Amino acid sequence: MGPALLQDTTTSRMKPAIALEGISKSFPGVQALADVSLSLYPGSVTALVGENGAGKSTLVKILTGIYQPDGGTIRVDGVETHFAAASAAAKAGVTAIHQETVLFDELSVAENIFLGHAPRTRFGLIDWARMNADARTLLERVGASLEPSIRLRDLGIASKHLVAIARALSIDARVVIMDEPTAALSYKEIHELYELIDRLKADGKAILFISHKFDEIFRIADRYTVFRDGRMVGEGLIGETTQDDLVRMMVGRDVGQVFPKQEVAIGEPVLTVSGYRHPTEFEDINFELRRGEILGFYGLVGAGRSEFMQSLIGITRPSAGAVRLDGKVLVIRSPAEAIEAGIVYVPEERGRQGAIIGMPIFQNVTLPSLTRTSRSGFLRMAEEFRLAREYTSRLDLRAASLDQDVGTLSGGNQQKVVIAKWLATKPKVIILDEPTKGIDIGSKAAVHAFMSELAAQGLSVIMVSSEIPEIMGMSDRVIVMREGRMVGQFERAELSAEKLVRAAAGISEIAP
Amino acid sequence: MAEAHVQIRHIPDRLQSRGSRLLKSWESLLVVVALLIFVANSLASPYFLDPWNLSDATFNFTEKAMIAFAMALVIIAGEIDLSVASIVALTSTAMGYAASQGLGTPALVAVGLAVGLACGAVNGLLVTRLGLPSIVVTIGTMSLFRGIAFIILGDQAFTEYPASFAWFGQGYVWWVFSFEFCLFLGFAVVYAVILHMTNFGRAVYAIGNNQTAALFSGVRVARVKFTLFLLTGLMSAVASICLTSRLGSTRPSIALGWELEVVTMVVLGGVSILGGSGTIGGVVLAAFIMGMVTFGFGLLNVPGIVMSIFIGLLLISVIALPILYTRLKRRMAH
Amino acid sequence: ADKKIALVVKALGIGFFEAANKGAQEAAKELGNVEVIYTGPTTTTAEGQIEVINSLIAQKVDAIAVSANDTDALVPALKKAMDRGIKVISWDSGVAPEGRSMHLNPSSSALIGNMCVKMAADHLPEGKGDVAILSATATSTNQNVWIEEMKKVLPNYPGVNIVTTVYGDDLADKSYRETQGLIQSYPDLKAIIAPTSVGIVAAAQAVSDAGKTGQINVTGLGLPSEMAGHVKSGASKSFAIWNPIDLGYSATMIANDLIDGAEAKPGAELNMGRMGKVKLDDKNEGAMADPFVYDASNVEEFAKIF
Amino acid sequence: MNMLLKNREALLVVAILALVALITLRFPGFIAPANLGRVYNDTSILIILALGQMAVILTRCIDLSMAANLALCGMVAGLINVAFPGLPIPLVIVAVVALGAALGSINGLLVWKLNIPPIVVTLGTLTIFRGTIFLLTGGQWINAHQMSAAFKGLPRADLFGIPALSWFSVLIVALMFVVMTRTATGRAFFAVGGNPHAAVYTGIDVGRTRFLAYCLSGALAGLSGYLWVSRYAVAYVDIALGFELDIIAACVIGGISIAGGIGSVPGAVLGALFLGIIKNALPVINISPFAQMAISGMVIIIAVAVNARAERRKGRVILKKAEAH
Ligand SMILES: Nc1ncnc2c1ncn2[C@@H]1O[C@H](COP(=O)(O)OP(=O)(O)OP(=O)(O)O)[C@@H](O)[C@H]1O
Ligand SMILES: Nc1ncnc2c1ncn2[C@@H]1O[C@H](COP(=O)(O)OP(=O)(O)OP(=O)(O)O)[C@@H](O)[C@H]1O
Ligand SMILES: [Mg+2]
Ligand SMILES: [Mg+2]
Repeated sequence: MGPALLQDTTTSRMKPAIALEGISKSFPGVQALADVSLSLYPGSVTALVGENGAGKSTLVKILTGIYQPDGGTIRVDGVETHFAAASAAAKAGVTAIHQETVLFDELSVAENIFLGHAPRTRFGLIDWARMNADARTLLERVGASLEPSIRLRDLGIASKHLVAIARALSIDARVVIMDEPTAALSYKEIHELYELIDRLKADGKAILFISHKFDEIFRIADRYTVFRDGRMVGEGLIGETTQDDLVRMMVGRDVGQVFPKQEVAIGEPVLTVSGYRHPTEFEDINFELRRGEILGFYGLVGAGRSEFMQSLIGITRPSAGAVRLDGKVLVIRSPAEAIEAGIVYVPEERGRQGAIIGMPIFQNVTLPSLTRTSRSGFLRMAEEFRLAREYTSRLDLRAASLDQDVGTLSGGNQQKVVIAKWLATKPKVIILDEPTKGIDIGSKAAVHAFMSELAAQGLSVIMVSSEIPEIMGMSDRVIVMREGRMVGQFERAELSAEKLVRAAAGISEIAP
Repeated sequence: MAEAHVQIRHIPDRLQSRGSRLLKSWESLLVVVALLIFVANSLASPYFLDPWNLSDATFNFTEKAMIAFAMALVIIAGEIDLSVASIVALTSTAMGYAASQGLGTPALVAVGLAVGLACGAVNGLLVTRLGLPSIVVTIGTMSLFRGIAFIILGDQAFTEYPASFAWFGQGYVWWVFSFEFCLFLGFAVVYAVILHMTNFGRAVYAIGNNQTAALFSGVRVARVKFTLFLLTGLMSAVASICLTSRLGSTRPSIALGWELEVVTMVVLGGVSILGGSGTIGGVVLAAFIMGMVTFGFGLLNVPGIVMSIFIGLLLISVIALPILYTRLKRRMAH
Repeated sequence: ADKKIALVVKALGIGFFEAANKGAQEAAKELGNVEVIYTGPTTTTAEGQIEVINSLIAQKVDAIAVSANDTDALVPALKKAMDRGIKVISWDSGVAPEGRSMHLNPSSSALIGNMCVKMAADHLPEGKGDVAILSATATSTNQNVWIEEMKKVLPNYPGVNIVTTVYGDDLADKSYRETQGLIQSYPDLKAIIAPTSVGIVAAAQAVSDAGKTGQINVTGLGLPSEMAGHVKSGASKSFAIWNPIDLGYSATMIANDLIDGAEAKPGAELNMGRMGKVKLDDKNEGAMADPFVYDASNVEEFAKIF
Repeated sequence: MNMLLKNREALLVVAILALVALITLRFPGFIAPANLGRVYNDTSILIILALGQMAVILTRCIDLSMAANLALCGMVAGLINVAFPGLPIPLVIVAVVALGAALGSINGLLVWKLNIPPIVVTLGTLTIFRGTIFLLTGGQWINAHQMSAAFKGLPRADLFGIPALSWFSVLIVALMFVVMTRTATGRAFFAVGGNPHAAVYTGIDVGRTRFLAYCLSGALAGLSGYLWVSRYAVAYVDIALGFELDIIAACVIGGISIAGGIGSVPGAVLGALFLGIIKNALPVINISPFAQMAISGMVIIIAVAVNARAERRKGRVILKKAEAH
């Protein structure tokens, strides 16, 4: 199916505030954007949808002058423009709330909002008093009652996001871009954001809204654009499409076949966690994980799932609670001990905690298994290559050679190396934290298939995920966490998206 | 899942042979530089190509190079130890004190090594237990260790060493090969094996490239780092034994400024100051280069400070030139 | 071929040693067949001197005349030089006897020690008061010997009360700060003896900066060219020094004499050219000449020379 | 008390007061205003240098070449004075400040354009700058009698009972305070060190900001070069040898994080003063000069340990209940 034809009468008569034509951008090994065109109109919200890695954030970075495109043109009010740096885009009236919060922990809230364009006194010096006052006004506009002078590091993730939004509004922009602005916000804050967007629209701003949540796209967007693998594959009016159509455009096939979950007979309990608590991060965690089971952990970003999982492998120390593996009590003080005991954790932040960029693929894979591949402390390269080949080929890794630096691989392939690395330790229990975050659909399927296969072989799997379809497609059972506590448990049979979302968001919080 | 429908693509172990990789490496560049300096020296001074002179020249770098081996590991692991020269001074003072109490040579060596290890342990504990940045910790212990030597010795010197102690710094194993030089070669082999052929060495690289991921992968990061600081302490003690024996006396000011020379040697040897890469072979070559530069200039009676300008320029240019070269190549390609 | 004599100094660039080099070149010209290699480390460290000595051994010089940064640390290197047939003498600041065949003192240590104390005593008001010593590095051989000699003659000067010895490490700023410390800690301080050319200038500067000119007299060993201003301002009433040109000259002459076959043994007399002969004592040491005192009457004249 | 522990500068003030009190117990004269003035005057150069180093450290870099830069600029100031004794001193100062900035810009360019790690760059230029002095002079000293009276007199000149040297540092402190808190460049130093990645998003050129920090530290080193040489009335190759470590120590004691992004002008000034007081006090309270080094070392270690404790993250608070506390 080709791009939907543009039939909107109101916007087609208007001149776009900003128009991209034939934009391309490639990174080593990845064509992130290929010949993409997109126009944003004043007073209109355009939703940009696409799978992970489709190129959405890359487009945002080009629009805001952080990346320079390899080819194509940007027109602002019809005038061809070149954004050499972020400051140039800001000057042209383009502002963005980026996907990652790009703020400064050590600076004050006010300064985070105004860095780079702070109000000046007559002598050209920064006017702190006015800056604080202006910041207060802006924060009120986004519905955050924060003291402008406190340091950002003392805020929670949601407040930080609100600061980022306030920063975007501090520039008197004609184009406002929001890259997954609601990912870390709670229900109440999300609704305030919707209202803010409505106001911006009324002010005649052109808005680009990126989100994976279809309900909010249908709530606020006027138009949509769909990306797949760096190409624009469809655009049109929201009123003239359906959720199913959008998904089909995004994925390029029907969704049913995506999760290859095998039916497995669930065995006896393997891992028992009881009374786990931590003074500030989580409390009252009790559950059992059984042989062959895939146990899903669902929650909103910041719910404390990762913190809890990391306490299981000795990164953070719980203040109370016990873990039993095969009935025996375990005390784990470091990941090394966890690996020895047979519990492994595939971390969520691939770049920081998972892959060791700068080292070859095979050394990455064998690092936790060195005691097995070496003899009395001396390395045996042949043995390492054997182990690395065994596990990477089962995950269908695509690479030129095994002694290639993992940093040169695409994100999905890096993730496969990371998963292979922990599987190679032959664990009893594997904890996967956001295992398919940021990887493409094909790799995702490979990971899911392998996960399923492992469970069938009797391995017990914990899967932390914030993606409802993944949680619903892969889990035998789901535990929902909110604010450091378990707030719900569902068997596969009783799973529904609504139940999960309600539990994760805290039903009582939802306004009628 | 059956292998039947997953098409297995074969990924080769290596694309380049080890040989061709070696040819393109930093070490080959250093070999070229070393050869150039060797030829230049032979042309510049008739005294250069004399086995005894060359043997004497090795004393210019062997002690520093032995410290550099351990320092290379520390830097590859993403840390730094600026207190090494002060450890040399403190261990020498401790040995001097022990000698003044009438201890024999074996006991002196034991005292020296023990004090070196203790200093290393102090650094290691401050870095791993309190989680302080090593650059600051070792700037502090650099003053502290030498300061203790000053408190003990003041304006005095220890000069009464047993006669047999002189062998470490002045003895010859065979013909022109001094004990120090042989020790240097021995340690080069030992450190090359540790770094390139053991699990421990692999852990050092992993920590230097990504400390957090290494921890998650089951590397005992704190333990490895602590061991590395013990090693620099130990090697400083070994260097101190050689130096003290060579000088036959101890003053608190010995080995002043060595820390920067050692770090220069390591960086010149291709170890990334940001951690994560480097080889012992490179450090050995850098030691020879620095030794030959000092000796060559010395034969021409060029003041030491001019040599250090040369080393400084060498340091910056060997790092800058490859960067400029790749940039130029990219520009030509466009 | 030419005889090669190396004049190794504590550090390059110090006025005193530059002057000594002038003398050495004078001697070389006089002898005709001698080449003087003037060298030394750039900082006053023993290790630096050892590297220099190693390269001199490699160049097969005929003699090394060294002013040592450390009495003991140079011994092994110098021994090696002697083993390879190089004549080794020390001058100015000495090396332990095993490391050299003779040592040339610029003057006799006893005379210098006495002179320093006498210069301080001469200008004490009412003939008595507190006196402090500002030395170079704590490890400097000649400084320590002179200070020892000063202490020996104290009974002859009952008015002189030595309160402390501090170390300026031959660094201008450290000497300056140490002097400031002295001025504060000893309100009754009447004189500072600095038997070092770097220290004496810094001390005089600190005294005049503190407004104590006339109250505290800075004396000791210094170069006329560097001290002329302070004598004029009154911060220093008098100071002493031997002629460094003569010292470099004599060291070169002695080295040449040894190359030519003279033997350095107790009682021997070695040739110092225009400076006469030096007689060695039982430790193979000899003194060149008496220290010479400079004050307002003659300092200007000598300031032009060194 | 808790508040105090949280505020690094307040903690340092308390530490300094305690230190002065302790010294005064042993040597009552120390507290005399004239003496404190002298101590401040003596620390002035360290303060100026620490402020320059602070700018560099804030951007996640380090400048090991500051002392060598100082020595070179000081020597050049001396040489200019010897060659043109009549040249007005302000011109000499302008010349060496410019020279210092130019030397700093070499560091900055290597870091910015070639991406060489700062520690390697400044380790190299450290030896090159010092060597250059030797090449310029052949190792010769410039002594007091060769300098003009005006040249030597300026830092000693008395203004309202306080030497001009102290005024120089007061002026620089004020200037740096304004630069660091009220100008875009000053704030960029914090941003670049705090989060280089985010700085790019904010439209700040990370490399250029680092370059500017090096120029600033170079300029201050140049100024210090003149001050040092004129104050001690001597110039030679090795002046301020090893002083770079004192400068960094002052910054560390003053709570400037070596990882960048954290620090303040008052912190750097207090850190320098703390070191200065110790250096000045030890000789007068009869602590052996030989103990001085060990004591400085201890102070540095304790200071980093205390600062690190103050900085240690409490960790994110997820539990709502815990957040209330
Ligand atoms: N700096 C970079 N270097 C290399 N590759 C990159 C870089 N930035 C993005 N990519 C790659 O470009 C592609 C597009 O990434 P982009 O972040 O734009 O995706 P996205 O649509 O925003 O995904 P998500 O929904 O996960 O945010 C991905 O394959 C990604 O790995
Ligand atoms: N206060 C905060 N400041 C900065 N980043 C935060 C904050 N809170 C959470 N984050 C980031 O948000 C992400 C998710 O947080 P966390 O891992 O604690 O929660 P989780 O329940 O495991 O969520 P996830 O669904 O992402 O796994 C992490 O990358 C974390 O760094
Ligand atoms: Mg994105
Ligand atoms: Mg998480």
